[in-house]
Amino acid sequence: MAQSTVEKGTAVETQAAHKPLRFHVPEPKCRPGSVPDLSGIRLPPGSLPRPAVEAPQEQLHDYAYGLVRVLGDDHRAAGDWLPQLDAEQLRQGLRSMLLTRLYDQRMLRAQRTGKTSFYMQCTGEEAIAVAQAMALEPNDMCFPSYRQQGLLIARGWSLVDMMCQVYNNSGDRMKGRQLPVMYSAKEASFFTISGNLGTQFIQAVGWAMASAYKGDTRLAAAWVGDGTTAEADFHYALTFAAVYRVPVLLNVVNNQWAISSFQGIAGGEVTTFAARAIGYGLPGLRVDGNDFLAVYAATRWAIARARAGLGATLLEFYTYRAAAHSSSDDPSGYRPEGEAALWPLGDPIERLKQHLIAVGEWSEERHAALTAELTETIKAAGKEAESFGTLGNKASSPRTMFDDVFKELPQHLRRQRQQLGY
Amino acid sequence: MAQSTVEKGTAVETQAAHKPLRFHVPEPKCRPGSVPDLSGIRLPPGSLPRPAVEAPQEQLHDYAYGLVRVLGDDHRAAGDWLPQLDAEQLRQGLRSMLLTRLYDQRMLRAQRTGKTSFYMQCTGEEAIAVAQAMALEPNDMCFPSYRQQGLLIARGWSLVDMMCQVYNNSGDRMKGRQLPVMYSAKEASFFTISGNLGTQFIQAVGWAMASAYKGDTRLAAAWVGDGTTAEADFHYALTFAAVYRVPVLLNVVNNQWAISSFQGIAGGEVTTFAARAIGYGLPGLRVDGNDFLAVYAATRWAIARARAGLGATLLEFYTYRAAAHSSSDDPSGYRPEGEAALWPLGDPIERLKQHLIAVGEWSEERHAALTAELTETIKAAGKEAESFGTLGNKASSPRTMFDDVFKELPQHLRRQRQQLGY
Amino acid sequence: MPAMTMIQAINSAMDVMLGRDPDVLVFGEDVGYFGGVFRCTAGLQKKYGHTRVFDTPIAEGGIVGAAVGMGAYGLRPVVEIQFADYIYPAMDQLTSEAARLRYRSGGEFTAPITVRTPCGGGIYGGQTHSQSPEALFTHVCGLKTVMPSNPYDAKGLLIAAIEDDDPVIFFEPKRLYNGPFDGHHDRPVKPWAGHPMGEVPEGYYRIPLGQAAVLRPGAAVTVLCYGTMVHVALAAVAESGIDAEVIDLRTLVPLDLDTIEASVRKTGRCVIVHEATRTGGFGAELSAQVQETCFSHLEAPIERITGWDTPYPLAHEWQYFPGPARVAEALKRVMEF
Amino acid sequence: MPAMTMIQAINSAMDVMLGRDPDVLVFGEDVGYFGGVFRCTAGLQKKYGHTRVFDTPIAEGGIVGAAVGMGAYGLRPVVEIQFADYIYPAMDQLTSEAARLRYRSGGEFTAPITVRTPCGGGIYGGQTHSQSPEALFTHVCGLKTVMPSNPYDAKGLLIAAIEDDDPVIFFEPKRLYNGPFDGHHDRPVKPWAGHPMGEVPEGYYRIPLGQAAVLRPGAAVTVLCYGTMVHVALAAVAESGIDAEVIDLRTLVPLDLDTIEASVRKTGRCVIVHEATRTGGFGAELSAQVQETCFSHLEAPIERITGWDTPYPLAHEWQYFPGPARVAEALKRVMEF
Ligand SMILES: Cc1ncc(C[n+]2csc(CCOP(=O)(O)OP(=O)(O)O)c2C)c(N)n1
Ligand SMILES: Cc1ncc(C[n+]2csc(CCOP(=O)(O)OP(=O)(O)O)c2C)c(N)n1
Ligand SMILES: [Mg+2]
Ligand SMILES: [Mg+2]
Repeated sequence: MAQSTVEKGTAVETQAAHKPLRFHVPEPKCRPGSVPDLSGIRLPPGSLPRPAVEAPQEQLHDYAYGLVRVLGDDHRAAGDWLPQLDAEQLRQGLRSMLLTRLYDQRMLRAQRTGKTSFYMQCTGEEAIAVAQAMALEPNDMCFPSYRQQGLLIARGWSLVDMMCQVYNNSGDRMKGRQLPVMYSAKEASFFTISGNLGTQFIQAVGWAMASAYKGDTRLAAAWVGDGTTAEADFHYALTFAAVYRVPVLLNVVNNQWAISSFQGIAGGEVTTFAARAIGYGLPGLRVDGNDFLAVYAATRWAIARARAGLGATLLEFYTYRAAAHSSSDDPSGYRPEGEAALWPLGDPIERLKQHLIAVGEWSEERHAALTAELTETIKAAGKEAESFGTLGNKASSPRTMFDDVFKELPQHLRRQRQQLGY
Repeated sequence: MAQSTVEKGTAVETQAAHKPLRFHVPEPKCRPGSVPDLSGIRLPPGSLPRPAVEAPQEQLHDYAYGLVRVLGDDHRAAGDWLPQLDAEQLRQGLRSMLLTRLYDQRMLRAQRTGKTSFYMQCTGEEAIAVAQAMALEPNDMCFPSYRQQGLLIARGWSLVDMMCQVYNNSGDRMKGRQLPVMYSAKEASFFTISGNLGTQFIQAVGWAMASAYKGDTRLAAAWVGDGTTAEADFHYALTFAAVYRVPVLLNVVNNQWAISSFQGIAGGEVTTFAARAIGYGLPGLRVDGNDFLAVYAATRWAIARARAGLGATLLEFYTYRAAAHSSSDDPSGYRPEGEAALWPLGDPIERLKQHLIAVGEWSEERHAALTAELTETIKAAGKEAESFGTLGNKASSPRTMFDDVFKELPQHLRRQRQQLGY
Repeated sequence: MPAMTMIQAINSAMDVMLGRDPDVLVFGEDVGYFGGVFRCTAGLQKKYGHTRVFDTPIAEGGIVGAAVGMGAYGLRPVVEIQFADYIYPAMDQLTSEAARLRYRSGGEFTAPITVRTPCGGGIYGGQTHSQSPEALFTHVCGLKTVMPSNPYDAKGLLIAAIEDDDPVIFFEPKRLYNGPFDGHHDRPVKPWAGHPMGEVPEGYYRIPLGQAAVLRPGAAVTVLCYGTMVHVALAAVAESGIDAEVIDLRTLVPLDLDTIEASVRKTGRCVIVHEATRTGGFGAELSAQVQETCFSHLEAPIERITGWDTPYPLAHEWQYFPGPARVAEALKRVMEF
Repeated sequence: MPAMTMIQAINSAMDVMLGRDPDVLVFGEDVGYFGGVFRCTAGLQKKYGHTRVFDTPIAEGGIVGAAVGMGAYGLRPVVEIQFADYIYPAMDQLTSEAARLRYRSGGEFTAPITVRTPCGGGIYGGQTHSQSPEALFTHVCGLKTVMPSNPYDAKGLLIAAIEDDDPVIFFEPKRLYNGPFDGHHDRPVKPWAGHPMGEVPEGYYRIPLGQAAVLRPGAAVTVLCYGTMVHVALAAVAESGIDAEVIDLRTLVPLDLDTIEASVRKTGRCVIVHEATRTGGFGAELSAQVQETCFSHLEAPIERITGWDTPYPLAHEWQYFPGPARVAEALKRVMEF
């Protein structure tokens, strides 16, 4: 057997001289019981000037640490990010955000009353999906996470169709297979949502490569949460997007929490998520996610860049998950009550509403009327959706369980279906 | 069945207006047949000043795009990166680098003559492993790729033991299980090399967390190639290292090639690999990998930082894979002959040799004598190693095939071993 | 002895090991302050500190990769993968690394890690919160695979897994977390309290890996099952009135073939039950081994009752789930063969 | 008809499909300019341009993830995983995504992708260049799994795989790339030239997925095999002089059970051969199904001859490899039972 020996090392210092090593486990500033305090959140003063669409990414590093804002605390829109949106379009955005929130409220109630097994709200994050849907073309392909229902609503997708999926009823085009809120709507250019976090990020890059390969004009856009940035698919997406200069928008919705883990556990304690882009040679912008106008403006910039053949942009939308992670979650177990109310960037619906009022394009009365109207819309949709059934009553036939595993039903699945009696 | 409808989108532009999209596939400047030309490689003028060990990472971004250099074209060592290494230590480094190269040459010949099935050289990259081994403590834990044999040699590990592994003979402590060059030497704090690229990167982070948890003083260091940075484990490693402020050195050996793919395919066309660090809030330094003194100095800086409780550093060593990827590879199929000779950063052994000569600490005669001596050393080791057998003759008993799958041999493996007749 | 749910028993196993062995660490997504989405690590961070029990980034491959590195150092990390459906990103670190370190290094480096993960359906989890992927691991040499069916076994087996010097994948049937579920989803749920296997000692004890348990001796037919299906099988046997011998495998690899062989040689009949999809499920390996070792004793074909070869659909999970009725029919078929 | 090696036949299949269908793209590590480490894509980038045939970053999960996105768009990407041993980082995209898109979206989105990857040992590749992980994919519903044994089938099956609207994992036994290897490693290597299955048409043809081939009719015993083991089995049959019926499965999922069943009902005996590790290998599923469908016809236990439950060791690969001698012994055992 070969003998092995290790010489004394040649390093200058000797091991004895060294202090014991340690590592650090990030902890949020406050936990239940303590008074909520978000004063730790440093917001850069004003936002940086809107760069030229063709600005080289090396010159954009500061944007990953800044915060694109348009709406001021005085509810006025200012700065050169100010997008060209007329009052009608802003009211359209307000309408879609409000509809999204009311929809969430009704669906959560439906879950509480047993009409569905599960639900996830996007409360406080409505501006992101809605403004981005308006900034994108209707047929640009969206690869969302489970918190972008606002995309479907802003694109005018059928609420009844969405509710049927949530109820897993006979009207559910997914035949009751998927967890509620895991929508799929190809007609609305909305990709089937995966229960596996992050997988859609690299898929969106592949889709956009395909679109570019075909000389198509449709962009792809994808969304992940702050926590999901740690998954491999995030790294794959940024790598492929940078290497092949792919026309895709890569969005990180930093809502401060990943179930019970604050964003520091994903790396947000030491830097921003927009900064990830720098390492790949991509532009990264951090954006006030509760500022409808800022979300729209930053998205338009990234779209223009992609359409100009300059490739992908990483957008971090800085926001706060105002509600529970899901209907199965109770945040009082890990964060102080009332933290949401302290969020320094406010509520996206309230801010756009106040802006429209400030510029004389909206009023409390009109808002109340709109709320009433949309509540009715949802009620009507709810009634229609429930006519297709709710959880546990009127589902698709169990026979459908064996469909769509493959395009054609193979022999072994036919036999299994027979064993089940269908 | 629920009806679904899509409203006309509200985006300002209309799809018709858009130009067809495209994507880009990186290509190296020259391919076989064309005259090699590395003029494209931009080397920053001088290197940036050595930052304080405790400098905040936000202030170090430039170092990811610069190039730490100590040895000038005049073979003189200058600048404030100049490490404290006396002539004896430099000669020690020269010796280890030369031994590594001669070892590679002999093992490649052994492969050509059928004594082993496979071999991988690190020609042109010797300075990285050797200088880093000297900068680290002998018991700091190394998680190498297959191209850091210089670590073992610089640590004085038995050449016979290494050769026995390459020959998969009866002296092979891995019992002939592993591909040649996939060494394991716990006694030399050298982790078992994996055939699966990149897996060791996050393992090194976990190991360093364990060391820190125990209040131990041993650091971990890991190596991957430029191509391997695209794997998930690279992303996991940087994420965990940043989040938990882990005392680990993360090294990327950018030798310009990943088998037949130039570094642009891994993302090197748009930025540096050191820049990946910025996205995670880690310091990243780009270093002249063929400058023994620069490699040593940059490594010492990262070590001091880790020992000071400031966490991980990503080091990109800029070098060139002068030889074939492996004994199974023929680079003439994808890169022009003679490209290596044009490498603007020269050869690490030649450069350290010339430096020592320039400062009057070395001579051609002594170099020739050293070469002769080391050639003898290797020859002797070769003879001893071959006495344990070579490929196909004198291997461990096939009975050992069933050992070490589990700590204890389970019943089903005992039965299988019996079926084989052992 | 205190009555514990399976969650409390699993929590107790980690509590005991954290207390006994300073080299045991517990981490994973949401396992720290919050104590895990299923509460299996509740209270442990508070008790042992946040460098021993902590939250991780959402990166299953990173969690296992870091654990492998810690194991190589000499620690015994116990990691949680929040749902077995999310273990795939860790497949490379488990298959190429944890399962291979000892072998490829000639015994120099090992990965004494435990990977806990909830599996199985019946909670309206849909196709990504219901999977039972154990067969993807039983095929990987170098990994041990365990799936308990009750609180007492869960604690004893988890302690044995943590103390084991090889990597162990520890599947926790989530439908059993709070009660012994027999597959009759339309009947009131039963708690572990009052169930004999819900009696769990406070302190340290272990159940060796690789030993099956004969839960019901019988002469007519052998039923091989594990996890949730143990309770389904017992219900089916009770309802069919067939004198079946019910064997809870508990550990899939290494398999307790002796117990299986002895039983089938006695009964001459065998029904295998698992919740995972059929094709290439662990039932196939069981069927093959029983057939190889008991061929001359078999009086009827070995039957497999399993989940269908489809994803686990939310709305139809009870048509997917191999319940007592399907098992009872199989028992009758093999008896009447 | 021209004689082709398996490499040339695989190259020809991609060449034909790139020529016929503008939606076919080919990419992977080193597949572009260089043409692949095994040369399977040689010349294709030059012929079809670098936006149709290109190199990728070293990220198997990224390669498959991008392919899934392209498939959802409507393309038919054909990706190469350089060695099957390196497919694990892509496990999540294959299992949770490619295999699930059609199902979870109610047929709205599909993943018509083909994943080519060389498998098997016998080339001194050691434990990370020799694996046969097919059983990890045959257990995943929604994936089709193919493994050809010769150039003619390889081309016809690969074309069928590319045209298939579901994801296909296409395993290429690398030991067969250049010749019909029968397991006698100590004898001179045979080339495909001169072998009937080495005769490969230049143009388009397909061999439907899901159809096995009876390569040698026989009455005494049925041998089920695929990939390299087909040639090993044929050699063992020739040397043992036993009148065995040798069936090359070609496609593992969907399985051609009818052909298998008909044969075993006729012979009453069955030997299964694969190179992959034994426990939970595809042979277990085959054994279970044969036993379930042919129980009353079986005159001897079904035997499995496989790789051992260890990693594939370099120095001992011929003791690991299930060669003709081991297969012949099994044939004798089942005949003498
Ligand atoms: C691969 C994978 N791992 C874990 C989970 C369980 N899980 C579901 S949501 C979630 C938190 C995600 O947080 P974030 O990415 O910040 O998105 P958010 O919920 O805040 O919108 C986790 C861990 C999962 N669905 N998939
Ligand atoms: C996971 C995995 N994928 C692919 C391979 C095949 N492979 C071996 S080396 C190599 C190239 C690595 O290039 P790089 O990281 O730059 O390291 P270098 O060889 O240049 O030192 C590839 C693709 C592998 N070993 N493991
Ligand atoms: Mg979040
Ligand atoms: Mg390289």
